[in-house]
Amino acid sequence: MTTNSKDMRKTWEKIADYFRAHSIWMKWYCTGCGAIEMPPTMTSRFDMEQLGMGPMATPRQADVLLITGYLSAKTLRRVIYSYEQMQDPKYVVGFGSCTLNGGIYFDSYATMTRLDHYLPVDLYIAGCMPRPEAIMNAFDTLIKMIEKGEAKGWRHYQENHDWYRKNQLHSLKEVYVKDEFHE
Amino acid sequence: MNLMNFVYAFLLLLAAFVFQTTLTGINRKVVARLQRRRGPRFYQQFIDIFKALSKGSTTHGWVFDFGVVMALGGIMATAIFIPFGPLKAVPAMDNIFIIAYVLAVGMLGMAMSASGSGNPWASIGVSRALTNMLAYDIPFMMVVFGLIFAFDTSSLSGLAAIQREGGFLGWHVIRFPLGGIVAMISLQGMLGKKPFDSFIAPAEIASGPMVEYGGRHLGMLFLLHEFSTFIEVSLIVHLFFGGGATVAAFLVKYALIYTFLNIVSNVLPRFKIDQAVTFFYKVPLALAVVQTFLIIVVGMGVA
Amino acid sequence: MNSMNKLVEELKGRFTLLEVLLPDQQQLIVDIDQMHLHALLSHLKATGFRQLSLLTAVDWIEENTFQLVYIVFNWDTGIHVLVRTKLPRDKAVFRTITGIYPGAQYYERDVHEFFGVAFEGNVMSFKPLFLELWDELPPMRKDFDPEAYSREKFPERPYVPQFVPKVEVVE
Amino acid sequence: MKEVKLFLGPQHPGMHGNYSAHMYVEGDMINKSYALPGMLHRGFEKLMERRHWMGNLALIPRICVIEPDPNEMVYAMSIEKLAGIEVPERAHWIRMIILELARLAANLMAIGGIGAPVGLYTSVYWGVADRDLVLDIFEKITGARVYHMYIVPGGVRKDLPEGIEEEILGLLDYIEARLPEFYDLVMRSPIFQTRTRDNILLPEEVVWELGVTGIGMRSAVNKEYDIRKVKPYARYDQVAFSLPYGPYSDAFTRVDFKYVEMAQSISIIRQSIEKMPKEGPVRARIATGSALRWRVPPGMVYSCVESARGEYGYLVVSDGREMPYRIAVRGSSYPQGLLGVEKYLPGHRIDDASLWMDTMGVCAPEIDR
Repeated sequence: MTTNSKDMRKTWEKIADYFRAHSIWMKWYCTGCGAIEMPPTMTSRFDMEQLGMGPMATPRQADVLLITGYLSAKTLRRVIYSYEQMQDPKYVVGFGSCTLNGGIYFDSYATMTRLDHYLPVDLYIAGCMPRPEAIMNAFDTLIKMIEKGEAKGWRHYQENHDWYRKNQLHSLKEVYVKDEFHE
Repeated sequence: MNLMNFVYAFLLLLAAFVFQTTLTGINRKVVARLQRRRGPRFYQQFIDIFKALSKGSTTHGWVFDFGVVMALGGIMATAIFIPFGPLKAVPAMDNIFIIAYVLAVGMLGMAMSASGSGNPWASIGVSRALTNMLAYDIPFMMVVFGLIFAFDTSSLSGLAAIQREGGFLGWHVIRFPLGGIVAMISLQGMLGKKPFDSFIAPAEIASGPMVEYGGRHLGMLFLLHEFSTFIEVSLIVHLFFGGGATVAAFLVKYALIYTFLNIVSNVLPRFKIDQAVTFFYKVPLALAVVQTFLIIVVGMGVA
Repeated sequence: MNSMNKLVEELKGRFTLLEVLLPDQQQLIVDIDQMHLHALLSHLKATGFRQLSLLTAVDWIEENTFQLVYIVFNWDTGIHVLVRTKLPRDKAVFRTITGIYPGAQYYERDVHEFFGVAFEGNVMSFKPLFLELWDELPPMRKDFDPEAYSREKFPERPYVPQFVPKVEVVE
Repeated sequence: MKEVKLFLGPQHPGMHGNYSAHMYVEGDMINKSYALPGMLHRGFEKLMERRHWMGNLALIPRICVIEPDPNEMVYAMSIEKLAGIEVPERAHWIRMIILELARLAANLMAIGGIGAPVGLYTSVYWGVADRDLVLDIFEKITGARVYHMYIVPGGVRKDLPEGIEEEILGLLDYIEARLPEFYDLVMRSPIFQTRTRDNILLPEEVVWELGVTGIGMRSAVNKEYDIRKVKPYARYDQVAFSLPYGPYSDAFTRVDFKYVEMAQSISIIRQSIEKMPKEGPVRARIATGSALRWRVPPGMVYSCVESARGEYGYLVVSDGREMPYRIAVRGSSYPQGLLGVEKYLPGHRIDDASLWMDTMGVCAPEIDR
């Protein structure tokens, strides 16, 4: 992501960013195995709520979209759909090596090999799968990024929408979901 | 009614908001301890609300937008009528009927807005919320009518003052224990706490009416929730727990009741909506009938 | 072991089996031609093999055939029977067994999607199930190359050595 | 009233995992429903044909994320059958301990997780946190929390670490002490009982029609139908355990049985630790040369184990080369997850849809593969 080294934000934006950083509601889209390490992160042992993070029921309410693992083409359509439903500012976190470079499924006909080709990823967490400690650490980094105004993926998506859309169409042929076909 | 009233009302509203939001934050911490974890900071709820208000949001038509504003306005207007302990912004207007009517404006606005989003989950949520309202309101209102009949007043502060005459034992929850139980159960329903939260059940209908709200709209909804919680808990404090001779007494009672309900709600699963209605029409309604009978015919606890 | 021998004898007596294998004490593999497969399965179901554990196919590309494998299970004796039959690869059409094992409906749809074997009589099986907007050969066929497909469809991340951050030595 | 189409999933909070059910709803009743799988499809069966026999070890546990060890076990069993490998005695017992710990972890997640569809979040918080303690044991034994790659063809990857037996026994005591608390919180709750008793029935005919296995089957057909009993693998024939079964399967019984199963798992682990040989090899030497060039004799074999949700099996075909020719996976929740959703979810209320998914044990990754 391109980031401006100089802080160009206005004062009220800085205040807003403070609030945004310390209250992150996540849309936890269980796209893959990484989802199994989310419950321990959320629940009593690691307790994500200390950081002010919590799960939300629908994409409209959420601030951060967690892509927890490999993405099949079928899921990617729905992920894009969910991402576009979210309200600005919004952030994307990619979990595990599958979102980074395809990971163990690099030669699979069904899964993506890199997520930032289709969605603006603010932060990647390496590992297969990332441990809860790594996830907590990553969220800490995300909070700092938002506070400093560096997590600008959503703006990048708006400005380079054509590029993203071109990539999405190349891989998916059709982005919007028509679910009736299989019934 | 003059300018001072409005300033006073505004300050009371602000106090109510700060108090209730802090209390919600503390309660999140209490619940976290129940669930064996540390929990968020106590001011987390403020950050959440301001964050939501700082975000952008999409509209789903003017009904959607107008409904939220109407709901928030209606609820805030109701909150003005609620006595804040001994303090009252608009004297002589703390009548239960007025509160019930103005409260309905807020509820309707909410229902209108949620249906205006066009999402089927929201419509299901709204219909469940209204069903739920019907279920808890009948036993609750029955008990309240009993009280009004017994003491010839429908003013909240009036009812509270009557209770305070007898000290601790004069509280209606002691004098009319059945009514007190009904009121507490109904309050659980009013607050939308488990087991009566099927209208926002995330696992069933994806948070129901709130499904399409995001950003500013959701922030307003959170504000609305804080105010309506304030109204509902205050109602019970005034009706059954002797109100407050001082602001501090009022707030302590309020906090204890709210925390108690919150803890109860976190060790219970939720009813399905039909089961909730059946439950309300079985246990609380029966208790309410008995209580009203005792008040009106026997006159027990009135003298 | 006794019940296994009895089963083998019985099946041999009733059906013309192409081949019988015993890979395991409680497992039996029988090969049968397409015509008699339904009769065999009905018989098995009537004699205690009430559960269809799996229906799948194997692509023997060198022989130019698909081999359908029906795995049925008898919970009382703990015997799995693998009923196999072969289909020509260029005319991969077979008849459904949903009349015998209703649970086969989705397995057939699965096999149709991944191998392109058509099951007559199971209308649902012609619809896609796992894949969406699939435009290539059925992916489980041996002549389908997933890596080439993946390369073409999903661009890979170019390897940039500078991307690896330099480790700072903390003193 | 108008019929509305609703989506339960893929990212509905009531759905576990990336799975979807389309429901046509009239009022609160579901009239029609269809499962939409495939969101987790990774093409495993194809990928396994492209990896070496030993290279597949990294791939197989990833098929089912909730309980990965049965995958490793069936894969190892299949290869051992095809290649005729004798597994050392101690390895059998270690495998049993691992499998039962995995079942324990999956069941803890399930009995805690049942709180999510009914709204009792406290039990979710407790259950997942207690499951984490099992994962700690796994980490000590295998070095990984979730995907262990520990059960390999010919035995297990390495011996148990020093003193792990006491830790396992300590954990079992802890879990045993915690179970009554869970029972009081969830099962004794009158509201939970009103929601689950006589609800979401699974009659015997349906079990046979769909091919449901595991707890669903045992609770409906009144027989102890469990692969561990019917065709014992490892050393399950040498430990004493009895599984719950009954003639009437509703949501409550199925959850209730999980508690009994957990008690049985605990007892099996205790017996295994007691009975297993204290010393000895844990891995048979299978190949003389490089493991990558290792070939498995040609043949076809189906092997299965009992996972927490039922019969879990692999059909392994080898043509004598360095890579498997074909591996087909039978996910245990395949029948109820696809045909079950289509045929038997209709007729329930939308309140119960997510409870249906939970108590039937629908696990998306093993269906999609």
